[in-house]
Amino acid sequence: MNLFGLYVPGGTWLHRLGVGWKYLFLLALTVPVLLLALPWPSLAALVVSGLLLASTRVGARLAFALPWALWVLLAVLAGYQLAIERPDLAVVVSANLVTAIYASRLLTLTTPGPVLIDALVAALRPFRRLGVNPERVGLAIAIMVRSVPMLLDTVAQVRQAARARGRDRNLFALVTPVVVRAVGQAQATGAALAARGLGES
Amino acid sequence: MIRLDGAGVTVSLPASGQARTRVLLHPTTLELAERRIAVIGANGSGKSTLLRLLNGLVLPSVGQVRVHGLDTARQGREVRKLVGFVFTDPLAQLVLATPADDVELSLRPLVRDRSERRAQALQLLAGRGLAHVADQSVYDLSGGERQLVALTSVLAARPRIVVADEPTTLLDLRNRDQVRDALAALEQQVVLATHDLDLAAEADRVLVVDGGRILADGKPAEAIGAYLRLVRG
Amino acid sequence: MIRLDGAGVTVSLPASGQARTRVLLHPTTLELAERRIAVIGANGSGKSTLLRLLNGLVLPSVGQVRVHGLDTARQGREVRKLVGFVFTDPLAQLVLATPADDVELSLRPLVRDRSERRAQALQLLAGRGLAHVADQSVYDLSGGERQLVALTSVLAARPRIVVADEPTTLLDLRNRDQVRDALAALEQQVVLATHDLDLAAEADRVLVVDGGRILADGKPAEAIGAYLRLVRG
Amino acid sequence: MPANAKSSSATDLALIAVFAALIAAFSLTPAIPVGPVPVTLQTLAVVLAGLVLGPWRGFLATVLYLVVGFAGLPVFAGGSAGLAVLAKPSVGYLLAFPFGAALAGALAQAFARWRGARQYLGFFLAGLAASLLIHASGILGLIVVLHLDLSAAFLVDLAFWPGDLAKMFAAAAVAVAVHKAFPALLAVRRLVPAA
Ligand SMILES: Nc1ncnc2c1ncn2[C@@H]1O[C@H](COP(=O)(O)OP(=O)(O)OP(=O)(O)O)[C@@H](O)[C@H]1O
Ligand SMILES: Nc1ncnc2c1ncn2[C@@H]1O[C@H](COP(=O)(O)OP(=O)(O)OP(=O)(O)O)[C@@H](O)[C@H]1O
Ligand SMILES: O=C(O)CCCC[C@@H]1SC[C@@H]2NC(=O)N[C@@H]21
Ligand SMILES: [Mg+2]
Ligand SMILES: [Mg+2]
Repeated sequence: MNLFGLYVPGGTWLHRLGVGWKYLFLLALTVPVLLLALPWPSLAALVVSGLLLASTRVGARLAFALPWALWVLLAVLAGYQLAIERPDLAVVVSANLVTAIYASRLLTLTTPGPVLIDALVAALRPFRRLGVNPERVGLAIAIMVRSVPMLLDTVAQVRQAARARGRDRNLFALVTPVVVRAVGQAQATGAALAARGLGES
Repeated sequence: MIRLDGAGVTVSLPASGQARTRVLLHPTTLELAERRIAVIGANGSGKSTLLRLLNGLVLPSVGQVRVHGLDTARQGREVRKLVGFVFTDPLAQLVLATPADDVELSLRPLVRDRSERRAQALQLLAGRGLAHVADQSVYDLSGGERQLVALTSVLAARPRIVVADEPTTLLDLRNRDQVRDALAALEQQVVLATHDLDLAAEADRVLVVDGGRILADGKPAEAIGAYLRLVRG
Repeated sequence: MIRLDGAGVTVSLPASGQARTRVLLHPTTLELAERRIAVIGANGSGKSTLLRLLNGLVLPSVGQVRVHGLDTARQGREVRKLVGFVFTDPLAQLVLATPADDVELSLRPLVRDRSERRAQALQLLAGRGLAHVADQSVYDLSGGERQLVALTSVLAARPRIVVADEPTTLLDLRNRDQVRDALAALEQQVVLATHDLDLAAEADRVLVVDGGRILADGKPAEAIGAYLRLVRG
Repeated sequence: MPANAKSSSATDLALIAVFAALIAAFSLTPAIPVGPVPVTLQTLAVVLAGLVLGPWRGFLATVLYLVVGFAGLPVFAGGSAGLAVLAKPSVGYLLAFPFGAALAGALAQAFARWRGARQYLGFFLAGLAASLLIHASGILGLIVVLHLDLSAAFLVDLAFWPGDLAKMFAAAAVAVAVHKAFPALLAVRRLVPAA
């Protein structure tokens, strides 16, 4: 599992656009239509996000494919709204949902993970006065990103150990050692950070 | 009795993403019948992979591994009842938070009654001089105590073969002797991987693994000699 | 120059819950000035506790620890800049996912400019023959490589003293030699804990710890002799 | 590490980061898409963050998880990401996570001194309270985003209850075991005597 695995390299204008602008697009496409709840604006936002996504040239499947479960969901939701005689809401809800998915893809498909994190840390700078330390947050994110594969590795090891003892069907017996080891690992990492003079406020 | 046969047992990692297919164990045919078998070799040579084949934690990509006639691929659960596995890192192996709880977990399939189970667990721990830490957190044990607890848990399930992956690293001389004696005293067949050449020298048979191949296989003196020549040139 | 003084440095665990107060290090006075110092002793004897005192990861309950005149309790951050600490398990020590990132992390307080930092990190790795793994996941490195990366990260912060807690366990002979040579080549003062008596024998001074007390302290031959008598009776 | 080792802010930072990772890992594992909002192990991890780390660190771990997800790393259920999740039906659940963790943590701290079955019960109740909070907020989100009426939203939410109840039983048991292994985690912090 790779947290940075979504990015599709490319040279289109959206790939080059600053992260801040992409966030603005994202919000502009999703929030107003949520508040307005009118069919035409919702459809317009869907079309615009679709066009923008097409302009990234990441390939139709990656860009537009929706999981089958979502189609079922859309059908049920639309059915419900039609049943209570609100066809306008059927359109609004379905369109907004798909817009939200496409809008987030605009960001994640065209921006490498490390760039996202740098942008986030930069965005935190104004909050320094409120006691937020962007450097520490950046370090925490780096440790978090590194810990996800580590935890999945622990899960695999623990499952092996449990299987070796024939006890692999018990959720509690699987989750407990993962969490216990996560805490042990975190304490070791904390000591290692402190020993290197890092991460102390 | 353990057999690696078919056309020779091979373990390979399938290509995934950018990574290409990688062979962790090249075609190998083996019959392990001696009572004490040691596996030695450099870091990353394939010792752990070989050991994990023996209880079906790793499955052959080609060929078959049979333990007392059972196929590890098809009868994994039964094989794992026969084969107890001691991991290098006892913390990865200890499932519950205290030694008593952990040994009890191993006894569950064997002993129905709860208080009887607890009593047996405490008795087994006491037998290894661990009574005083039975209810302490495994995180507060020293390395040696952890390793002994792990061994106790594995033996509690009464396996017929014990496989141990570097069971004496992190241990001081006394604890190393203790784990070594504990392993030596077992009536079961023991297969262990180790970097401790003194420990390997006590085996009946030593396998030297290098780059996923059995490089030498025989009496301890010859095999260890071959390993030293390999490493120190 | 490291001093444990005051009325003698003591480390004790406060009573918590049912557990009573426990002394991990009994009153100890020490002056560590030699260039190569080894600490040996049984599992749980207090080696790691003693080492962690030296950079303020453990604070004395009584007495003071001074490193080049700085008090570890009151000037912890400054002390940790002087003292580099190499942990047993390199995976616990490497905070970030690739060698280059991790070494860069150590350089952060020293080198402001980002690309300059990257360049220096790569150069330091290259200096230990690790250039080719700089951007690989630390999970894909061999044990010896991991241990060397950890050492490189620690040295990148330019400490004046290097403290290492069992830096060669888990390693094969070749990797052990490699880490040993790397430690031997350092100009800094080195204090290390180890179960490897050959490694201890190379030190200028050896401390034997037992049950939280310094049992012997002197030239390697005598001290190691005392330890062997203790363990093997 | 001895208990009087400097329980430093570096360790707090690492604990927060690792639990944020744990929530991410549990969000990614089995996302079963039933209905508008997927069934995940997220609530198990969120409540555990509170029960294990206490209110403040539990809250921060969950906030870190959300912030990283908002920034665009695929850590939400089914690997989705970005601020656009604010427009998704699960938004109410998601935004309540930090407060759920904090609530569970605050109650757990109160029960931490209890032992055995009483501690288990206390942790279970703490998890239950957190779940109620998360579900209430989740219902609100369903109403806003999907324009459901209260009863319809309630029915959708009801589908999660059996699973979430089971998760709270598991969370309490796991938390008891973790505190057995690390008795000092929820203890009220004392200053280490300097000399
Ligand atoms: N799941 C896996 N994915 C990728 N590579 C793996 C996996 N498991 C093992 N390997 C690789 O297989 C090779 C053999 O590993 P193995 O763990 O068997 O070595 P070892 O001899 O036990 O080494 P050590 O002495 O360090 O324990 C190594 O190169 C290792 O990186
Ligand atoms: N967090 C803790 N809580 C309680 N006791 C602890 C804790 N950490 C260490 N101890 C105890 O302190 C004593 C000294 O431990 P220390 O880690 O210093 O030993 P060591 O000599 O380094 O042993 P090893 O060779 O196994 O690494 C041991 O009895 C150990 O059980
Ligand atoms: O999109 C997300 O990441 C949020 C998913 C929220 C899932 C909620 S949490 C409470 C309830 N229980 C579940 O198993 N799923 C929902
Ligand atoms: Mg191995
Ligand atoms: Mg130690």
